[in-house]
Amino acid sequence: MAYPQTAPGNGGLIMPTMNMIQALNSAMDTMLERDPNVLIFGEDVGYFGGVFRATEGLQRKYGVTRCFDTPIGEGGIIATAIGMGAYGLRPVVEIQFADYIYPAFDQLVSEAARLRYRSAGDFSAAMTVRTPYGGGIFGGQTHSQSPEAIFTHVTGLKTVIPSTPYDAKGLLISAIEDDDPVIFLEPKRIYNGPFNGRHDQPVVPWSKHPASEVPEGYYTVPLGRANILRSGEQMTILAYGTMVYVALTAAEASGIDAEVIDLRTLLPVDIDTIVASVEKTGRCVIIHEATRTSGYGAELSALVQEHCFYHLEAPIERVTGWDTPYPHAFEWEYFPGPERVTAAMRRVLEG
Amino acid sequence: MAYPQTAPGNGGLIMPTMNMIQALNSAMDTMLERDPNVLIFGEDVGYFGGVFRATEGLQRKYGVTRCFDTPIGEGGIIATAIGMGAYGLRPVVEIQFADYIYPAFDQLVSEAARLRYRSAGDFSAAMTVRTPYGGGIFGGQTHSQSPEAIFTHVTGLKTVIPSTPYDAKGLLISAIEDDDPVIFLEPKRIYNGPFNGRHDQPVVPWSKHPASEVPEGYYTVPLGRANILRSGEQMTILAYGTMVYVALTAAEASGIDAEVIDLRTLLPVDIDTIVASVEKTGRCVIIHEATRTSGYGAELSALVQEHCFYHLEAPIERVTGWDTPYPHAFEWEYFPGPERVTAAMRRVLEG
Amino acid sequence: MKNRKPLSLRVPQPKYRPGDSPDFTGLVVPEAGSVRRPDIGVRPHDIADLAYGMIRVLDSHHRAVGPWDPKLDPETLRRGLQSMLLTRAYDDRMYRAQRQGRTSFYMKSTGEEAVATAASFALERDDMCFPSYRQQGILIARGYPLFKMMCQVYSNPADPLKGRQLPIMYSAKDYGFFSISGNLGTQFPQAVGWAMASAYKGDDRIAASWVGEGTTAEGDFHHACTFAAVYRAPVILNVVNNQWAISSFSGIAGGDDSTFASRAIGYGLPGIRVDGNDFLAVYAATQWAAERARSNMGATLIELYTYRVEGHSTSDDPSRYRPQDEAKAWPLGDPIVRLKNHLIQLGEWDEERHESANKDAVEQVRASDREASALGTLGQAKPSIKTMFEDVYKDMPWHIRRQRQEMGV
Amino acid sequence: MKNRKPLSLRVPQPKYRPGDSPDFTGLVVPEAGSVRRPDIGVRPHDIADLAYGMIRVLDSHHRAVGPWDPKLDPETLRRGLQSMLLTRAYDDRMYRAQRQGRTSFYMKSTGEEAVATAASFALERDDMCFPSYRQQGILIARGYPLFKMMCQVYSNPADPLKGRQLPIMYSAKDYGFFSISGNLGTQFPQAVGWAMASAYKGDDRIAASWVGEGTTAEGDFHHACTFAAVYRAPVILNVVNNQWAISSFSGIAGGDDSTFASRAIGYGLPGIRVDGNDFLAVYAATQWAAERARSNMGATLIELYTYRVEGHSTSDDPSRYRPQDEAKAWPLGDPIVRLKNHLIQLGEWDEERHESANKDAVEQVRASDREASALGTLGQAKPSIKTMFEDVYKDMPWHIRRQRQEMGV
Ligand SMILES: Cc1ncc(C[n+]2csc(CCOP(=O)(O)OP(=O)(O)O)c2C)c(N)n1
Ligand SMILES: Cc1ncc(C[n+]2csc(CCOP(=O)(O)OP(=O)(O)O)c2C)c(N)n1
Ligand SMILES: [Mg+2]
Ligand SMILES: [Mg+2]
Repeated sequence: MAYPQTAPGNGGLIMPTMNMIQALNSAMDTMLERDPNVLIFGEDVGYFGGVFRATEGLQRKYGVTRCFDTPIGEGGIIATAIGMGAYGLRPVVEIQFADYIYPAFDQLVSEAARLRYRSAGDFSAAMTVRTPYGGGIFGGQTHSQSPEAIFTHVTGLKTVIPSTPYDAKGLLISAIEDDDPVIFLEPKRIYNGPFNGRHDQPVVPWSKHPASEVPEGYYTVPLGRANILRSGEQMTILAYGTMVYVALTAAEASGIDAEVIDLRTLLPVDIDTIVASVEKTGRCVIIHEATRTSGYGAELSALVQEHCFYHLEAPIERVTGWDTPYPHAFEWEYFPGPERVTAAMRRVLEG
Repeated sequence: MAYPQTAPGNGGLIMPTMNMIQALNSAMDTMLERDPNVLIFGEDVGYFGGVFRATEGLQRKYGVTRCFDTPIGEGGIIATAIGMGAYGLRPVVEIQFADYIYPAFDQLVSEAARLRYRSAGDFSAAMTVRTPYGGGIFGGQTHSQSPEAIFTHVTGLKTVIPSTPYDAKGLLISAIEDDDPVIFLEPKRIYNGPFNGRHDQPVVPWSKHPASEVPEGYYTVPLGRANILRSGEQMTILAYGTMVYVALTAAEASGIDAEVIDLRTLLPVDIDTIVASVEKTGRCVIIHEATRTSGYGAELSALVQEHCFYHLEAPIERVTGWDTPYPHAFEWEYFPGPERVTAAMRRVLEG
Repeated sequence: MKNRKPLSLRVPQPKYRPGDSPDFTGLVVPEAGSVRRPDIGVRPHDIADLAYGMIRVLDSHHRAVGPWDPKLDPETLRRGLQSMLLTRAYDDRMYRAQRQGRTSFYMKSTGEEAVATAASFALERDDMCFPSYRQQGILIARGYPLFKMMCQVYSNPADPLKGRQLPIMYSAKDYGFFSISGNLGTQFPQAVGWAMASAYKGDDRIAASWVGEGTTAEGDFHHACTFAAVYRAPVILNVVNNQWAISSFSGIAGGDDSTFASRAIGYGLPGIRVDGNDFLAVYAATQWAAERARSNMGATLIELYTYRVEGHSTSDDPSRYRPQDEAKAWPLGDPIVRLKNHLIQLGEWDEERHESANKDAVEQVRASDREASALGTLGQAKPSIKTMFEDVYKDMPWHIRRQRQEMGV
Repeated sequence: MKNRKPLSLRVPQPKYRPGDSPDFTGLVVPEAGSVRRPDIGVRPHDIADLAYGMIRVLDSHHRAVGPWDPKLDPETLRRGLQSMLLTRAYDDRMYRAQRQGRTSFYMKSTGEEAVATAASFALERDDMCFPSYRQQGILIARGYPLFKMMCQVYSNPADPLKGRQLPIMYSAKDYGFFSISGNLGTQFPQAVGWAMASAYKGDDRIAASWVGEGTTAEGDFHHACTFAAVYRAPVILNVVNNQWAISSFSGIAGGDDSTFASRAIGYGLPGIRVDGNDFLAVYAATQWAAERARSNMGATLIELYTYRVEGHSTSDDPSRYRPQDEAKAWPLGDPIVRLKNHLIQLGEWDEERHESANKDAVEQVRASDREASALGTLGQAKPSIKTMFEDVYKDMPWHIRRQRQEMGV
């Protein structure tokens, strides 16, 4: 297991325990403190501190012009962030749910992602778009979607998904410091604790998990680097966000010696880590919550196949959300839990 | 070659020759005539007949309420079409360039695609969204994009791409009659004639091509069925739109006995035809103009790999647009022409 | 040249936050009856003042006064009152159901019942409504079975939406109630499209839609107004200004700088501002707008000035961002109390009848709940799993069929 | 009940189509000097009339009259005139270059030169402009080298945008000219964001943006107005109403029902309507709005009433949808001719000087074109192929590097 990843030079200090929300809050706090060009805005993020409380206390601490509410117009939020980025600021905006990022799609695709290229570097717009995504909270179809694949198809954007408080803070700081626009998708189901899809079992808080030890101050987790959470010899499981816990649980439950890789950054993806693993194991299962067809699993499958064809001993399997909207009452039938992953692992092993 | 596909029961009548624009116009004309619930709107489609002239003459023939101009608000165009669809009409709307469909993305994804499901069939919105896509016309990055992949990730939408006048008309009529929302992407580079990427060769008009024989009246080409344009034994090439001509040319030029499949419908894709072909040939090249990462080629690659793993003798290759915006001056460096396809075919053959 | 003073960023702030004592005496509330009632044929440009005034019918003595008095018969008023009571009782019960863990989520319309109810009374039964999540009152006013609403809230086997939607996101075509979306504002231009379709067909039905004041900031609001104006669509566009959008006060939506009704002016649409807690005013304004629409004069934008008495939803805690007693200080009162007092003033109602009407409403809700709960609440029982794969498309394509098979259902 | 008359759909139609004789005598054009000039501190609500009037300074005797006369010195006027002449000469030459196959596409601003030029003169050099594709006049007024503009149009090796953009989609940060987008309207709310950033930093620079009247229908227009109003952003939002959006007349954008300036009213922004072919009026209105912005009073929406004399672009043929002589019938004249006449009336210019200034402009353009063409036109020479893979991200990620390698560059 790659946990805990203590901060470099931490030298054995006892670190505070944070859940993912607190870690994200701490990242923004750190960056507001360090860089006067960082500012935060979005629906309800100001006085209230956000519907998931990620920006709690930041307006009080830094004032209303550094953390404020916006009108309910996601297109306007992203557009003004682009203008600010072009000015030289580093806006960090929250889209209340990833499901509500679509009204801003044109500004993201045609503008944020293209500005540097089309102006040959004359203009660029550093910005981070934070947004909670994914299911597992009975949010129904418009509070549960996983739209990551479409962002990975938009060249010019980076797409990042953390899976622990430690990574969440370190990756968010990297995203804020990055000079390109970053879509930072937060797996909302694991804001308060890791979740492996065993919804009938008691909830585990982050404090029980080593990766909840989060340094107070500044540190980064680099973009573009995956994390091998469990090494194994029999197959490779590629996952990100909430799904890494499903993967780990399936690996344990199945008794199959699987290597579990948390991608952390989807674009640019850490191809070397993926290829090294699949070349070793010869088998690969890819899991995500998003609908299957043209999901990010398709790209991963294509990449693995292209890079590791001669090492593959069985078809790569995708375990994903079904190609339906996320149905309220069928939360657990929809959510790709450890049983579905285990079944796929067995097929891949036998294949 | 699967051309010509004469209409059933045509009985040897001489048919008019149409280019793709004329065929699309004829499809709309036919449907306006047959069904009073069909109406057409979009930017400049009314009096002027559309910037590509696809709706020419329709306002004059059917009156201003059946074919009219709209404000420049793609979100409003799709939203009003949804409302009309919910009422019971069959709107056919034009988005002037596929690059401009993004402002309407939320209405397409969250509304058109979801309405039937979320209302359990209480409401639905039949509608067809026609839009010219793809490069090859020196249109620069905002008149050349190929956004098909993102629509295939949106469950609830169908995505259709014709490659000949005959198919364009037959598929458009099927799309209009379909009770689900259909994204109908028109490869603008081949509006006036097939194009194989050999930009230095004289332009060939449709009239020289058998599939420009288009019946005057009503006929359909079913959605969800691919067309084998060239049968072959050594490998399978999956393509759609303009790229089918690149594929055919590469097949001829390379001397490799490739089977060329024109998918025609991307979602739902004709999996049986694909699988039968790859099981026969054991090799597969996928081509599209869109940027590579998370393009529709990724899904095709994943599907082929999943279905035909044990038949594959070499890695599946993707030949695609680069992961950059479409650069104005580099039209032919960007466009995946026959040389790149041929090179990939050789690699796949040797692989 | 470069001797210019520094710029500064303005971020609007509400007057009161938790701990403050709210005081609305500064709020300009025009006298009931003081706003003129123009002919429906009026040029929108000539009634810009109506976007800044406030149409009110019920005066402080509970009388109906002025040109906007719709002169409804007492029986209609009583039915309106009962419908609002039923809505409130329904909200209370469903809210409690969520608190009891019987469903995942709920949203009340408490204090805003007149908005949906009076409009429903003023519209024809076959006009199509495109509501937000806070107009459940429309379904109730139109007599949709509470039982079915509850089954939807519980996602139980009798849920007409087959367990697919978040509670409160009803859909009832037969009752002229369009499927609610989770994405704010999308229904506004859809309503315009529906109205255009009705006009295209030479039909006589009109459409109406509702968004919150916060939602007016979405591009969809603008698309709706633009398309409605250009095609003179027979639609009523309602903005429910209940002062809050979750934790954001109306100033964050631009409410400090102008009224929401005034947004209409730039499109050449009539924009009228109405006391949203005054059943008669809402009825009269809706009626006026409906007549215009039916006479091919096009759309009207109505701002309904009201107050969100409860939290945004069961996920919200308003005490974190506004004074606890703000609702009580709100000067426009409670729509139910105001209509009740009017009926009493007319001699057509009394406290006893009110008490018993309220009991009836509560009892009706309770009975329906018993019936619905008996079929299961969230997590206890649900529609058959295989239905989860249906209705994505009209006909199930191969890939979804195979996924269903993969699931073994 | 069901005895209602059928609805019908209105689709706005322009007055004249090919073959008709255009007649604008019905068009209400207020007298020059007749519109009041309020103090910049005025409440936007109190100047709603300015959204329906038209600020004009040059009267029919070519005199500058009324309160909006910016009283510019003759030297400035001459520079303005020269700048407009240069813009027109540039447009003519580039249009011809496209016709000669030397580039793929071009868009002229003929007849609208005052819009960009006068605004540039009224703004500070370091204010940031977020233009549409029809404000090339800004670059020219600010002295950006024609040579570089042409290299961009030709996508040649000296193209500052490295052959990546369609001709006319310039970008020049050092000249306060934001990168033009192919997607309409996106720059409007971006300008608001830039202005908010400037205010956030206590800077003193303001932003200005331009969209066509057709583009006002995009959601982005609404986002821009909403955010500008809420945060009181120091930005000038210009709507260039040149009557046509490709083939659609302004009524399709809602122009038959209200003015575009009046769109401002509902946001509580000042909306002012200006004769866009009157250099002095455009200058004065921009100056007024800039002063407001710099005084932390926020945004202004300016409608510039003008006429698109030429086709939409080189891909367009306007004779298919409007009368060929409509431009000639247009009552607001030609901005160059009007400023020239004013200077002559002042005794500061004459036909000969004009003729020679025009020759100078044409010669300057020709010389630059020779220089630019010498480096290649589209298809003849272009930037190095490997640059095509650069600047997608600040640092090239592995997958793009591999694609570059795959291409062998
Ligand atoms: C596109 C979109 N953005 C954000 C949200 C999250 N959200 C749900 S309700 C709400 C507040 C809406 O306020 P308002 O329009 O005033 O309506 P009210 O709740 O007051 O009735 C927000 C921000 C959403 N559902 N959809
Ligand atoms: C989002 C988007 N939709 C459509 C287009 C296609 N288009 C380019 S220019 C134009 C007309 C714009 O008219 P207007 O805003 O009046 O500006 P003008 O050309 O008159 O200066 C259209 C529809 C586009 N570029 N972007
Ligand atoms: Mg509200
Ligand atoms: Mg225009």
